[in-house]
Amino acid sequence: MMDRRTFLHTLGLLTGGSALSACTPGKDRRHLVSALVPPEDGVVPGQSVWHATTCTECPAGCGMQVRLREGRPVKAEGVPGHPVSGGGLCVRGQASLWRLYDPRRLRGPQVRDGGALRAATWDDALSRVASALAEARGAGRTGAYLSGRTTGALAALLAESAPALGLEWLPRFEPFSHAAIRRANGLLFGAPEVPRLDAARPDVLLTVGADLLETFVSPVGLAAQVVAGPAGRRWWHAEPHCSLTGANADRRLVLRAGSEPWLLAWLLARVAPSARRPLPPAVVAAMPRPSIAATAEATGVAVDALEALGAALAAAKEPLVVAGAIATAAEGGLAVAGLAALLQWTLGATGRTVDLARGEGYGDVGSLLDLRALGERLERGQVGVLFVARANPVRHAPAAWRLAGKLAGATLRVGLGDLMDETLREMDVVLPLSHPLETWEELAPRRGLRELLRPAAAPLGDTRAEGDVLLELRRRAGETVAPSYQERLMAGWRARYDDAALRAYSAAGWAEEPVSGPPVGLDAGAAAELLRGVRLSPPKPGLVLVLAPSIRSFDGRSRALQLLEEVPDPLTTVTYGPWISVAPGDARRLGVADGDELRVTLGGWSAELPAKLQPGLAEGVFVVQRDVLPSFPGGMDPATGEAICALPGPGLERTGRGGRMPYLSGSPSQQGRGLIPEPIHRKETAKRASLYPEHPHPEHRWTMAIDVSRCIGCGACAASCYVENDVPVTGAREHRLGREMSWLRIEPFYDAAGGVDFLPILCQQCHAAPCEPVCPVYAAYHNPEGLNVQVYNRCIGTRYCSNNCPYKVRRFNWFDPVREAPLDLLHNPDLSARGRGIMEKCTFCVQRITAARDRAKDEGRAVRDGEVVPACAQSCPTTAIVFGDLNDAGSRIAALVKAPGSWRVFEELGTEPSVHYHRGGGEGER
Amino acid sequence: MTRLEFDGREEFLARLRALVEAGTPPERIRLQMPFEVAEAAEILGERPGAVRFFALAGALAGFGTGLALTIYSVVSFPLRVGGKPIVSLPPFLLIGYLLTILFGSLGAFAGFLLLARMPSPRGLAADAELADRFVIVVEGEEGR
Amino acid sequence: MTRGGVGGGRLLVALAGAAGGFALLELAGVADGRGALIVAVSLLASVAQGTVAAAAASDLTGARWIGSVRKDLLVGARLQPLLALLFLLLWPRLGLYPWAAEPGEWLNRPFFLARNVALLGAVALLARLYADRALRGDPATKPFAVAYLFAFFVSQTLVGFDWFMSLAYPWVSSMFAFYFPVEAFYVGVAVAGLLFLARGRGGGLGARGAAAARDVGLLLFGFSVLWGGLFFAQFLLLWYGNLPEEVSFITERLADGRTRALMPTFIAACWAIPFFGLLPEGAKRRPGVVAAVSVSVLLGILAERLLLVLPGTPVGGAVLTAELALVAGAWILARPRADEPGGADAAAAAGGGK
Amino acid sequence: MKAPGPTLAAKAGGLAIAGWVAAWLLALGALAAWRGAVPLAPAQPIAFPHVVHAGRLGLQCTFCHVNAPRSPEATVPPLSTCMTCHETIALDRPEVQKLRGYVARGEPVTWTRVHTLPDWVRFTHKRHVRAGVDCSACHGGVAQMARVTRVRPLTMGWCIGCHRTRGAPTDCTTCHV
Amino acid sequence: MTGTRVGSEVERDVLGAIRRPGWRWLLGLAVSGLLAVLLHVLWGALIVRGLGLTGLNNPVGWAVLITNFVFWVGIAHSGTLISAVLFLFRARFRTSFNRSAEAMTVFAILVAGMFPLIHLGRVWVFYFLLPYPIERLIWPNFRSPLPWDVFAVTTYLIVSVVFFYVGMIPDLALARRHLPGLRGRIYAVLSLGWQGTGEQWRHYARLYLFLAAFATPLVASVHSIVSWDFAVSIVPGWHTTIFAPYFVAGAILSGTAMVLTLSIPMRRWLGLEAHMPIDHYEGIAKILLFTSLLVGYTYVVEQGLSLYGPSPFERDQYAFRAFGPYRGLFWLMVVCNAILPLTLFLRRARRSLPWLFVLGILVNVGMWTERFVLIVASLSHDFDPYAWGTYSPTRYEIGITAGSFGLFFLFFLLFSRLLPVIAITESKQALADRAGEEGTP
Repeated sequence: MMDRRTFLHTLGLLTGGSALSACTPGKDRRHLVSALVPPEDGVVPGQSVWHATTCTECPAGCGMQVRLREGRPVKAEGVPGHPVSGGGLCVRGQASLWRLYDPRRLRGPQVRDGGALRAATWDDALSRVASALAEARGAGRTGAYLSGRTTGALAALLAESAPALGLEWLPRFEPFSHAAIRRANGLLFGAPEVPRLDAARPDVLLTVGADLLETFVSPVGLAAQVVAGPAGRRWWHAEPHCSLTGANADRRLVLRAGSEPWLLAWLLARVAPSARRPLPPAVVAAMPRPSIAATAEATGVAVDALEALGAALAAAKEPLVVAGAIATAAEGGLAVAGLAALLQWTLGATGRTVDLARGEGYGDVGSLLDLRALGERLERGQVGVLFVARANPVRHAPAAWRLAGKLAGATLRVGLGDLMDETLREMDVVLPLSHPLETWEELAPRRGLRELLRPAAAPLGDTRAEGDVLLELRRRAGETVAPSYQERLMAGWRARYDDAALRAYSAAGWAEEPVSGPPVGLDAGAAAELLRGVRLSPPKPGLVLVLAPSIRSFDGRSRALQLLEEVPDPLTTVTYGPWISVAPGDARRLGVADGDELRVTLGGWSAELPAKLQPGLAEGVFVVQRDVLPSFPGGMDPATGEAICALPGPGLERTGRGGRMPYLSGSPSQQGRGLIPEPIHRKETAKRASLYPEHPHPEHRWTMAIDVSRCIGCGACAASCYVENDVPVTGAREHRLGREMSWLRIEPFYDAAGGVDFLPILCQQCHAAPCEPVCPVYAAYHNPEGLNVQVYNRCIGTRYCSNNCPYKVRRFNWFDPVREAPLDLLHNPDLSARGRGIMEKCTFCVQRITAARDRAKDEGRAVRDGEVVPACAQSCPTTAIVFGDLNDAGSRIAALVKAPGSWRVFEELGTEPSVHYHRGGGEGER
Repeated sequence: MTRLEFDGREEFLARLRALVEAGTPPERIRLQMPFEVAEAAEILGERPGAVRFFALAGALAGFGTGLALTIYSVVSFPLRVGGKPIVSLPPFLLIGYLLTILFGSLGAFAGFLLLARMPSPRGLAADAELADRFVIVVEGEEGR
Repeated sequence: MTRGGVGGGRLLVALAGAAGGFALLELAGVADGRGALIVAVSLLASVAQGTVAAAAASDLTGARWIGSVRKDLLVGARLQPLLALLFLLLWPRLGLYPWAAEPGEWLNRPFFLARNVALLGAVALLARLYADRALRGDPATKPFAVAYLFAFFVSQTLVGFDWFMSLAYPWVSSMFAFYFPVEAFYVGVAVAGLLFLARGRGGGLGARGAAAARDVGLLLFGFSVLWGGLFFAQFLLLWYGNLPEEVSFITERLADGRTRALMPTFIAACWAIPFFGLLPEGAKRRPGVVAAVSVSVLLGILAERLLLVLPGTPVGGAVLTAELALVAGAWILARPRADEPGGADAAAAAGGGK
Repeated sequence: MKAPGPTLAAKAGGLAIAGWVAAWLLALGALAAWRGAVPLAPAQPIAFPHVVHAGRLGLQCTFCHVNAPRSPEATVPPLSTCMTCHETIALDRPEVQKLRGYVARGEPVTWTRVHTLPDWVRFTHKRHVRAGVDCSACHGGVAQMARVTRVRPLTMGWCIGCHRTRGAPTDCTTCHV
Repeated sequence: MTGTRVGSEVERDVLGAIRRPGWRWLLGLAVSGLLAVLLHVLWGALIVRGLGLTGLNNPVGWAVLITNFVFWVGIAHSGTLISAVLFLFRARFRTSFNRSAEAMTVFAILVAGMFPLIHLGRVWVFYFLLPYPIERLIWPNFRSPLPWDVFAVTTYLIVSVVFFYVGMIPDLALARRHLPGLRGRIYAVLSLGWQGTGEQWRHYARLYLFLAAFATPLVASVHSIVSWDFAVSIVPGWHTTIFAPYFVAGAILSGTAMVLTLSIPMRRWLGLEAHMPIDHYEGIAKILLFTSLLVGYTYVVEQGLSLYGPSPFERDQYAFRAFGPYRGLFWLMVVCNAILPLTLFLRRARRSLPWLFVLGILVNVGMWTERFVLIVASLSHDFDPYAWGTYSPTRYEIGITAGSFGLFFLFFLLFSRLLPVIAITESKQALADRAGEEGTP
């Protein structure tokens, strides 16, 4: 048993702590400060520390490492080889730092007196809660504790604290509860769980509705797996609208909304006979057998497409069918989930690529059914003190339920959260929670995985960890409990780990434990029962409004973060504000153009949204991202408790209002300009005519290769770039004027067939850059390492370079970039600040190149291949971006550039870019 | 010392021609004219002035300066732009050309001031006379 | 329409002879003659159209220098009908053009031939109309001069775009629209410079002659600057943009030994020699110098035309010389007799406007 | 004929032109002023005599400025470093008493920078110290200074000059962005 | 002085003009003065707040401000053209206009010169543009067209001023005699004590000839260089070799148009009808017609060539101009610059001052639009379709544009009162020549 100090040191508390005692004031150039005591050992002012921790922007629990400078987190990145994420970090993960520094974060407790919430001290707030709890206990009214998905140490604490405080810990509330899937698996296999998928192995993959790349269970990990699929892998995706996942599938089947059961039922009947795991007779007997014609009719999918799909699945060595999200969030969602589960079973996926034993640990998550139950109990006045933590039920409950009103039924309403939202607004006591980067925590996002969270910054406001709140309440209730949540956690670890194990845990930020689950077996009776329950009714004709999840804000919890609005939606390039995606055909019919406002009505519910044309969309389908709606218009599927997200028969009419709308793409098509040459062939490899002499790159020649087949357009790279390079975030007004500042953008190009290609465009670091010679002051020039350098302090702002850049990747500071405190603390000290009138752009994260060279010099060696990783490449969940030194013949980049089919954009202009694009070929290990 | 004044150009020229043919040494003849009369100079057989040499010198100096400046600037701090050679003559010639013209014109102007003795204190004097008519002044012995 | 004073016979002989000679050279299958025709005809076009253009322009601006040689310059008008004829001979040669393989709306054999012949014909006609009036000393010359100049400009533009630029399809340089007319004008003035020498020998130079010669010298000098400017402007933009498609035009010519040699030659002949040769005051006054410069200019233009044609297309030296000889011969034959009207006096009447 | 015109015209004209020119001169003057320099030898909260410590006592620079060889920022020492000696030494000196006052109050000392570079210059002490550049190359003979004074121009031209003579990199990215 | 002597009435009228201010003049001075102030105020705002106040964006990095720069440099061109080129061609009608045209040139360059500064993102470091190595050891990039501009415009300014001044020396000497008191002294000093001796005239003639000889190629090169600001780039619609002659022609077109716009009212209000005869206006009209033909010709060539090659970039760009959101401006420019001037083929139109005046204004509207379309359309529709965008100016840009006109007219109004607006001495000479010719049979 090690002594306390080494113990803490192992956990990095001291380095963390040193970060907390911010030593040198970052940007003050006028003064120097002599602190009283030197910083703890291991900390050198002016040099950064990396902390392994965990991302909490969604329940997936991807690994995240945070870079600390002068005691503040300045960058978040993925943890290579992490079991959940595989090493990437999504756009929301990047934005989690914006949550930390968000100016609108709750800085202190608030208590309602009279009508309004007003600031209060923790003591006031807590004593008020404590007394309310006491009263309730006296009156024999049990309270309720409603929280978002909670795992690991906090779950344990809650489980023990709730009863102690006379509270019932309700099933967790998650808008994306995957209830149907869990229900189906419960019925069929006795395992009410969201299975852990392995999307890397299948050679034939069919996803029905499940948006693997956006919000489904663990998007980053699944994305990494999907792109890593075996050669010749075919991936079908079936859905009524056009999601990012659909756009990236090898083939997208446009399914009439509500016809999913048909497709799956037909497939089951098609593959069951020849399946490697035959179904029991009873099941076979109960199996619905729609004709292919009827199926085609109902689903709107062509017969030959069905044939091809069926044949492929039947013939596949490693087939996988996944249904979820939109597909199960509908009437008959249970049937869809059940059929899918049976397909998984009979195709032999269950137990191989579908792991129920080591599931995603959603067992304790409830559904809208539980929320409705709560509502009823509240109405009946059976609830004492109501806690709502890290959840926004008011926002996500069907609008028709009027949940907000019902909350009044509780004796006291206590909300815990970090940003004011529809639910907290209804509370009597609002307790501000510390950001996960300000507290100690341990999560278990899936069975058998523990993840460490540790403080990276001193709390910016008067906030507390949820655990500390609970402990304090129990203390006030007269219990003797751990002095602090941190102590409690550490006690746990000290008990669990020895020195070495703890070191490993602390270094990695996660630890896996063996999980033994019983091999699942199919309950034939239940299966037959379920199949008999399948109703194959023809889907309702007419328009349909699809409430899609959003890759940028998940279920809406990340919507408050401005960075996520600055980064465009991958498919429409809309940045700020809500919109409704309209198919070009419908647009013509309705006579709307981009930005014209539409009034959408569903029964009594209505909303006004600007329209945005989306070429990939099927006519009659309108898409709204559910998190942008003021309230949830859909209903609930009583069978599963899933929210219904495909709503038939919306009313649509022009309001006559409209105007310029903040979206970034000037054209959805390539206009036949071959940015992505099709078919891809190396265009004329012979040296291009030039009047200039070759110029040497003696030491390095930095080069980037981007695999467009791996790029899924998720925008993680762009977000990462924003944070790494302090790219100004300018807001809706500037975006409407066409003044976005992103150094790296992903251009979606639709082809005639509605397919989408994603082309990441950043500064191409041309070797004969048109932007350089026109700069009158050498602010732009070509350095010996092949970088197209922009010297900000030399720039006088003629904007000539931008005019002459064929890729239009240069960004001009139209105003002084301002960041409202405390966001101004999120600043990369390795970069010089750019004021108004300065042109800025990507330089392959030159600060990282410099840092790597510095490191190499200290260690007296050359820079290694793969040592320099630009922010974009680091975050890319699918490792589509490879960066390196072309002079190093052995490097990966050298191989990729030589690979056949590698091309450069606008090669015919002779700009000789350093960014090479290719489709496939590169194997994406980090 | 005789002073003859004329209103018209033609009679002025006629008289001048007559004077010269009569053998009056040109260097003894001083003229004043309200505007330029090229023939007068011809009659007096004067060579075109030396202004052109100033112009030429200025022009050459300008071209030299232009090339020197541009080439020195890139050699002293070589920076590669757009793959262009460090010493890119085409643009530099342009600078040379412009300075040729600038220095040439200034040279010519300076030359003029020098040769025409301007600014001339005599001319600046309050009572300085300015020809609003043609004047021939023959210095030395009485003209007939 | 009058015979324009000239013994129609001699003119007919000249035209027929030249046409026949060309036809013989081109059609009687002298194998390697392929590029020569374009060069020769384009030169003839510049000479014949340029001289008349020079005359017309000087009539419009009322410049005096033209007087003594005006009549000789207008000979160009008589030779112009030849152009349309000779151009027809290009029909079998159109295979030279890269676009001939896959023709477009603008670049296809019939239209190509049709528009050029038609235009050459039109210019010839206008030239005739103008020349007759000019020689007659008709006071109403100016409208025809203007009309001719306009047609001349368009025609020379087509010479640039169609005859030469499309040899390097899809290479484009819009500058040709100014470059070729200016060159033709340059050629016209150069011819005038030569004529002065000839006249000078014949004692035709009047009292005004010296001054006129100086004016021609000045004009040549001015044109050398203008030409140099246009050339530099074009080169600078290609060099600066360095677009592979554009600079390939230059790199090809740098790669080919013959054309590489021609480059300095024609730049020197069209710019350096005239510029520095005529810079000194006195030089402009000496008909000899002026004539020498004129020759250099004509040779320079010839060199440049070769440069434009050569890399893609072989040019038979013998054929070219022969054809140039024919052009020269035709000119000599078409020259007016001294007693024909249209001398200086008429010029004074027609020209000399404000 | 003595019309008021000419004088009026002249006045108006003179005013307009003079005003225009004046505006430009003012603008340029303001610009020059705005680029004004920082003081060469500012007063410090504690008159720390380098001449005593670095000079007479002969302490190495890195004895106190420990981070110079290992970090971009040399940093000034924490007060605890001073107190290692001044717990016992020279307690009677007024400046030392000031120092002890700060420590007693638990208040950090805020010095005024003498050698400061603009935000857009990325200077790293580590590389320069490890390359064997003597501190005095940029800071002058601090060991002889009672009050630290900036004796080097610290302009880009000055840096480049040294970089050239020492064959150090002169690529812009060495110090900028 | 008596009216008997050749040209003495020119002297009287022109110098007399200096004396009478008149309410129109004062009103004009006030209005243009206010506009000039507005210009500087708005510029101040741009400096303090940032160029975001303009409508500029990504991809349209240049628009109205640069349009104004090109426009005013263009205006500056007629001056030297009329003075130098026509001098070399010995065109008589020059004498009526050369003085005011030269003044116009100088003022236009002053105004034009402000715009590159106004449009800088960080004008407070404009000195990076000047070739001095102080404290940084780093020079401007002479491979960039902008330093060419710096050199071209300053050269042009200096040479024009010299030309303007030299041409005025004898007249200043005259003015000195006509104006008593302080102003007389000032003119005396300005005239450098000119007395018109044979010596002085001889060198003066040479100097003037050389200045003309230098200025003539300068005129061509300055606007060529301005055109290369665009043409050296690779932006479709900018990168085309014809630009130099095209811009020069356009510049002269707009310049002569401005001469008409200014001199026709001046002639009237200063009562100089006698000395600015219609014949001379006809000469100017011919130049205008000629250059307009060249410009129109270029329009045809450019639009035509865009269809010539296989590359989509050029084709789309020129289609975009003619039929895109800027089509209105495009056709306006075609009508004003290439069609309306054709009326000047009619002698009556050439000799009708009202029409010339109107036409002058219309042509300048057209020329301004031309630059705007050329700059904005090309930028808003270049290579990468994703980056396409559109631009529309804001109050600030409009105000600054108006202000630039104010500043220009302010200068010109002052000139029209403070200096002889017609080259007196040359007019005398011209009159004498005419008299001489009529004399000879």
